[in-house]
Amino acid sequence: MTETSPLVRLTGVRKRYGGVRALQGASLTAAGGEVHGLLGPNGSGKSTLGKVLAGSVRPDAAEIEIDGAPVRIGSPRAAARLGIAAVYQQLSLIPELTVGENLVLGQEPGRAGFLSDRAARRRVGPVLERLGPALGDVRADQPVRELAPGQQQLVEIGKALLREPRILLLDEATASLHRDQVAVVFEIVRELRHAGASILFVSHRLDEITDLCDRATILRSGETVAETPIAGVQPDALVRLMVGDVQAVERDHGERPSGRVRLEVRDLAGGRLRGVRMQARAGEIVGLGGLQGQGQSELLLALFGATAATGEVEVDGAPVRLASPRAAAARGIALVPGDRGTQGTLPPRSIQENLAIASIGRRSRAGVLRAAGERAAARSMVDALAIKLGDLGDPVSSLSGGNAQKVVFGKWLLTEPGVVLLDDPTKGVDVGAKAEIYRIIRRLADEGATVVINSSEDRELVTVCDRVLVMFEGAIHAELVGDEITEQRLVEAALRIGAGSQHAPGERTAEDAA
Amino acid sequence: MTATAPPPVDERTPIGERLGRVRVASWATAGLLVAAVVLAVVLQPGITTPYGIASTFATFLPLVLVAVAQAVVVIGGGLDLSAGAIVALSSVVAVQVMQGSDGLALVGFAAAIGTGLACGIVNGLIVSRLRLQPLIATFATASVFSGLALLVLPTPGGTVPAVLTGTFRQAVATVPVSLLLVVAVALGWLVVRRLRIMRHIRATGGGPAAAFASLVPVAGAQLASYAICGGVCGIAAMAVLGNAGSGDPFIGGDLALNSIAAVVIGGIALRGGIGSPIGAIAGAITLSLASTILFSIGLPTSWRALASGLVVILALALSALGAPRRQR
Amino acid sequence: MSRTDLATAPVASRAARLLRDPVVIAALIAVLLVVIGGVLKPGFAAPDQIVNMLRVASFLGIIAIGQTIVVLSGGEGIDLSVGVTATLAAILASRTMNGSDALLVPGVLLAIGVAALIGLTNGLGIVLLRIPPFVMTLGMLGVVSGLVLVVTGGVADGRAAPALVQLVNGRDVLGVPGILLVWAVLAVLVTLLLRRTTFGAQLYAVGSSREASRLSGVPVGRTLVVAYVLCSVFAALGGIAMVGYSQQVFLSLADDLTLPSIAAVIIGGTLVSGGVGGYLGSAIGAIVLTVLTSLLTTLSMPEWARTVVQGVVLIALLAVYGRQRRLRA
Amino acid sequence: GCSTVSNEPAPSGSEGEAAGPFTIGVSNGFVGSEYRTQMIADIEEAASEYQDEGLLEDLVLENADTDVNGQIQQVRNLINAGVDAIIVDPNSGSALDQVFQEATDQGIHVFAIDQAVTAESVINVGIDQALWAETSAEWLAEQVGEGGSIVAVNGISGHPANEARWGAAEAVFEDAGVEVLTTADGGWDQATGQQQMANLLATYPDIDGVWTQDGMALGVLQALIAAEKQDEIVMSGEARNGFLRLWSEQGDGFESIGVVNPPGTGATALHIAMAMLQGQELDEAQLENGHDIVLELEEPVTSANFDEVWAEVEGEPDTYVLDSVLSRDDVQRFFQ
Ligand SMILES: Nc1ncnc2c1ncn2[C@@H]1O[C@H](COP(=O)(O)OP(=O)(O)OP(=O)(O)O)[C@@H](O)[C@H]1O
Ligand SMILES: Nc1ncnc2c1ncn2[C@@H]1O[C@H](COP(=O)(O)OP(=O)(O)OP(=O)(O)O)[C@@H](O)[C@H]1O
Ligand SMILES: [Mg+2]
Ligand SMILES: [Mg+2]
Repeated sequence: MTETSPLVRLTGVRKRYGGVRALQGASLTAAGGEVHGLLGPNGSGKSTLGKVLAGSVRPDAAEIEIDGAPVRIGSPRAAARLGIAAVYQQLSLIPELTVGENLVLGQEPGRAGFLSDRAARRRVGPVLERLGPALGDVRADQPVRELAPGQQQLVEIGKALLREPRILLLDEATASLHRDQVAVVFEIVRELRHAGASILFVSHRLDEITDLCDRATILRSGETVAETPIAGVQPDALVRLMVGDVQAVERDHGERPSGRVRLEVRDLAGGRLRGVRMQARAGEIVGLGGLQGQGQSELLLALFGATAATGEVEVDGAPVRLASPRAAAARGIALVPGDRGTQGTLPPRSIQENLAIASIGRRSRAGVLRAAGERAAARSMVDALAIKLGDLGDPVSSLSGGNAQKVVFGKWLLTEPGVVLLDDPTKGVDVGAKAEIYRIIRRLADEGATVVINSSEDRELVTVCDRVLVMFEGAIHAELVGDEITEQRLVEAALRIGAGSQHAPGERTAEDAA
Repeated sequence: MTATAPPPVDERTPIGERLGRVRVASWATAGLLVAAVVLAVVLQPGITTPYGIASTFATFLPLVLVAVAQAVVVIGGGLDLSAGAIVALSSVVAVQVMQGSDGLALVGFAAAIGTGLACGIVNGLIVSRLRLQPLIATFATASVFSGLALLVLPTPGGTVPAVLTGTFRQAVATVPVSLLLVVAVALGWLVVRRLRIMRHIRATGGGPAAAFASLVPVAGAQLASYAICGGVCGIAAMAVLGNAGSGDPFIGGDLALNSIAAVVIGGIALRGGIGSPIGAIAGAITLSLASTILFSIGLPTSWRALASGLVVILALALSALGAPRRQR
Repeated sequence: MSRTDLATAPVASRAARLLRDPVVIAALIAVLLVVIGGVLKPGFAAPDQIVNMLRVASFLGIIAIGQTIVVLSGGEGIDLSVGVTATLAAILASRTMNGSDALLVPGVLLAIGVAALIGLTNGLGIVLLRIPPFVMTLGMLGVVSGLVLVVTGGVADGRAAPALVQLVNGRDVLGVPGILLVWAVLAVLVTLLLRRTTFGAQLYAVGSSREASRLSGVPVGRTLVVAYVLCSVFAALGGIAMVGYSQQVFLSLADDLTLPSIAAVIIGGTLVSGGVGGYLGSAIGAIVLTVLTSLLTTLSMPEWARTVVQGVVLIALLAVYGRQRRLRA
Repeated sequence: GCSTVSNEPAPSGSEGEAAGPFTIGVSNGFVGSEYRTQMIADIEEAASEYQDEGLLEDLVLENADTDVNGQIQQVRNLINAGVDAIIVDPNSGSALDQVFQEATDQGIHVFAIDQAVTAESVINVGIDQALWAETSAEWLAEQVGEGGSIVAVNGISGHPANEARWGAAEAVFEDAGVEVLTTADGGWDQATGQQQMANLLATYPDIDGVWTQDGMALGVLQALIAAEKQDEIVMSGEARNGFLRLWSEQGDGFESIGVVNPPGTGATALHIAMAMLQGQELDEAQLENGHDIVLELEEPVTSANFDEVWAEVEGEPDTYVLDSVLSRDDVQRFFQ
């Protein structure tokens, strides 16, 4: 270690939200020219610590030094003056403004209080160009709301880059990005590191951590429990530091499920979907693979009646009308949606209510609820899924990401569904909770349910699926079964189809018949 | 990979493409405006005479101004139910200051704008610093402002300098001043929209939390939006005085709700972040013409209010339907 | 320091939490206002005057039931047409009963039926046409006040049935007016409706997040429509109660109760963003507003000062706890 | 160059007035009251005579709830519609002066009813509000006697009619040595008046009388009855059927006064307008302040004539306001 002081030093950071102690004396030290991983299970305080540094959370106590000098960071603007830029876990884009306007938001060039469009264009040009390979065909004057989630995430990153930060916080900024997009971001981060910046990197994807980070700080329950260099440390060791001993979920394909056909889909079209045909059996876990944005989420939403689509869907041999989620739920279909915050939970309502809402009809007579029944049902799910919570009456927004996700699972388990649709169910979930969620998925299948799962992580598909359908441009173009499912094969399948896109897609027939 | 062409950031978007992206709301707003103008002219030929044009625009000007003021607040994600009370207070202050003297007209103008600005700043501070819900906060301040108006001018009266009322009724080379003023308001907006603070106001309306995280001075933007609204209401107060020729503490009771209706007809979403005061001007004119049209078709009086309610709800529905929806 | 003390002392912390509960604060403020009034003008805190203020608060309180439901339903839920709906209902009811007890029930049913249609229109406009509630109900405000003129031809005739008058103005139930009992029963029923029925659970769900509710199989559209129908129906009941008070109906009977009904809901701690709150707070909010108006009447202040004080007090009330979340947490 | 924009005065405007048939416009900025409804109905009835005779081509009504600004638009609409005279119940006593000026500049006769306006080109037609108030105030002062104490339930503070009335009444009470404990605004609204009175009764238990204005007397009486004080506390009343009915139901101990503020002034103004359009000139000597036609008060309703009056109007609905309209011949006395 040299004598020079580190670029960032946070010590004794404390923050309480009501009764929740988000941080209790956490610390972090990062040098310039370093990518510093910030690891820890869900709810360990990573985001809160990052927000304290970025000025958007007021800590109850904290000592912050930048370049060895103690500072107070009273607001995001104060942080910006210190050269700190942040990409938060939650996007902070204004949907109505254009990509260009969002990029320069809060730092619009201009004179005497007036904006200069030309100067703004000059500033955003290089950033868009830099992100171009990942961003694809996005123009500066396009409203941000027209962009896909991954593209929006990249704009958010661009916004931070535009500030030419000395200290950059990336809080799960890669969670909604696909492999090739991540590669572009990593390249940029490495350049920043080379230029002497310090990058704080939060991710639940261990391979990203080992790939990119130089050192890492590990948080548990709001406290810093370790600081370690990354090179030479086994991933298992990192996991143990984070969550203690996790019983890794092993891939277990066993025999092919041979239950009867439970879900039958023919010519499903609408939105991005262009004629999906598939079948799934009781007890089977079917994955949806392919490049991101090929219609996987749309397929799940359409099967759940949440978006308009045409085609035939049968459950247990009887046709299903894709009228509404309500109708789908009545037929024993459940969907754990991709965006937990806006689609999965009722943030201000209690955990109990969130667990109960989908199965409410089962516990009521003539519209009157049985309160005791509801509590018991919620309790049973908390126990079955090992949800960590203070009180069933606490708002669901007080839970960490992984536990909130389990609540969404629990809500649907209470309906005893026959077909379970999962859209990226472990996005932003820590390794420990992830393993539990995999076990839940397995158990569901073992109990006879059909599970269809979309994931942004290939490893997830490898771990849990009996069969993977690879999607391309709204249709199913390849199928991997049993031991064929490897990360390598998944990537190949996705790319091979992608490369072959010059051919009329109609030439390829669906190879999905079981 | 790097073969992907860089986005065409340095070029201006082709005009055709821009037109293609004009929002439906603009078409709904424009369609309503055109329909209203045509109907009004056909049914009430009197309004095409020089006096008709001058008096029509003179009548519209206060609502046009308040609608523009309201639009700024609404775009910023707020709402100002006190706009009418601000107009009343500013107008009575101006009347008291001017005392009917031509020489004091400019001072009166400054007093009206100053009063409006002060009211706007009070609203802005309450909403941005006390963080009260705008609807109810401005309902409360409306009560305060109208009480103060009653204090400043306990009973209607006082005269407005002749230079004001006179100018308001004049024409410059056959174009009525009132029409010129409406055009000036629109042109004024074209300048104001270039202000950085307007971008911040729009961003705040589009998503306060996101804007705050993006280093937008959210509280400042909210404060500014209410302050601008108040200041413009002060100008509207002078237009009201130009019309009225005298002060009245109860003037402008309908302005707040009418301005909100005008804003919606103008394609501005009440949830903020979307739209332009130009739409609000169109909305204000449409709304004002609607009452002229209903008057001209000669419905029995007891049906007039119902018809007017139906017309307004229809116009609101059309505009709201046409307005872009924020996707969640 | 004091924070940790609170955390370690459960009793103190429970008390502290209670003191942060908007309902409790509103109730304390109501009591405080009565006490202030009583000190300044002895008659103000007399039982008779308290009963009298509660009686007047009941009209607003009943209308605020519906407003609470609509605000809870989220999506910027609000009903600006409750005042005129109450007036129209009062006019229809009193015209039908026209001073006869026998026609009381038909009058009430007719009023409720028409109000339900108004609410249904509001709800369908909001759900099917996706018109924002503020705009839809602002338009409806115009339409219903037009309807009032069409129905009455500008002359609202008809009188309240004696039984209705007795219910509101009499003091038959343990010395208090029957309308207070009715209000209390309605308050209990509504609270049960919100907390113990599927409708209530779904209403809170829809108010918290439309999308998550839809994806949880909640009938979002139906819940919203029912919310707006209920709102108009309670407005009608409030209007009918008010004719019992004034005995004769007139064209602008309850028009001015709209904004106070919203204020009552917000003072009562229901979040404007929806999904959080309850009726008890709104009921206390209605009482606070009524007591405040009465207090300002009885203090000999010039009218301008009353108006100013009314506004300032409302802001102060809301500033105590009605503040929105901080952006910097 | 600048020029004031105005239409040429209509040919029928200044000279040769006898041309006809004429068009008369009515602007009423408030429809939420039965008083205004009756006023409009009276005007329509009077107009129908002239229409039958072919003297009046059209009666154009601008009748809607609106603010001052909206009423300015109403008047401008009437001007643009080419009317020959405008009868207006103004929302403001002064803030419509400019638009009235625009009308009279174009040769349109303007008549203000119910509420006098300051524009000198406008003919105000109506009762003397101060006298109206004095009449009931004097009666009340006599009832409570010197040293008595009263409260007042007024209309809307700052509203000109309210100020004129209360100013006059207050002076009467002062002269008579009656103490006014407080005033409250009832907004000319029955239910509000009732609530305010209930509040006042609670905090001023020892009052001898209540002075109130029309529209609220019924509410005040109901509050008194609810407190069972209708026989102890004297109140000034109103000449409306709802109040008179309740009065008729009270025992002999109850006394009150109802001074008539007739909605029929609108119809009276129409007769005057028609006469002027037909070329008659007003007699300056009959005008007060140069432009006010002051109508005499009708005999107030008191215990002395109550039975007689009540017998006459009993059949009307509760919202009926005791009325009087001058006839075509009656108005001749204002002309040369
Ligand atoms: N605004 C808030 N209100 C209440 N509690 C909160 C709030 N924000 C965070 N918390 C709580 O603080 C704790 C730390 O949360 P934080 O978001 O920092 O965790 P994290 O490590 O980023 O988790 P994840 O990996 O799930 O993103 C959690 O228990 C969380 O529930
Ligand atoms: N809800 C909000 N709406 C708008 N701006 C906000 C909000 N919350 C915070 N801000 C911005 O962040 C700044 C700091 O907020 P904060 O609430 O911490 O200030 P404060 O002065 O401590 O307020 P208070 O004393 O009311 O708690 C504010 O001045 C404002 O610029
Ligand atoms: Mg986090
Ligand atoms: Mg603070």
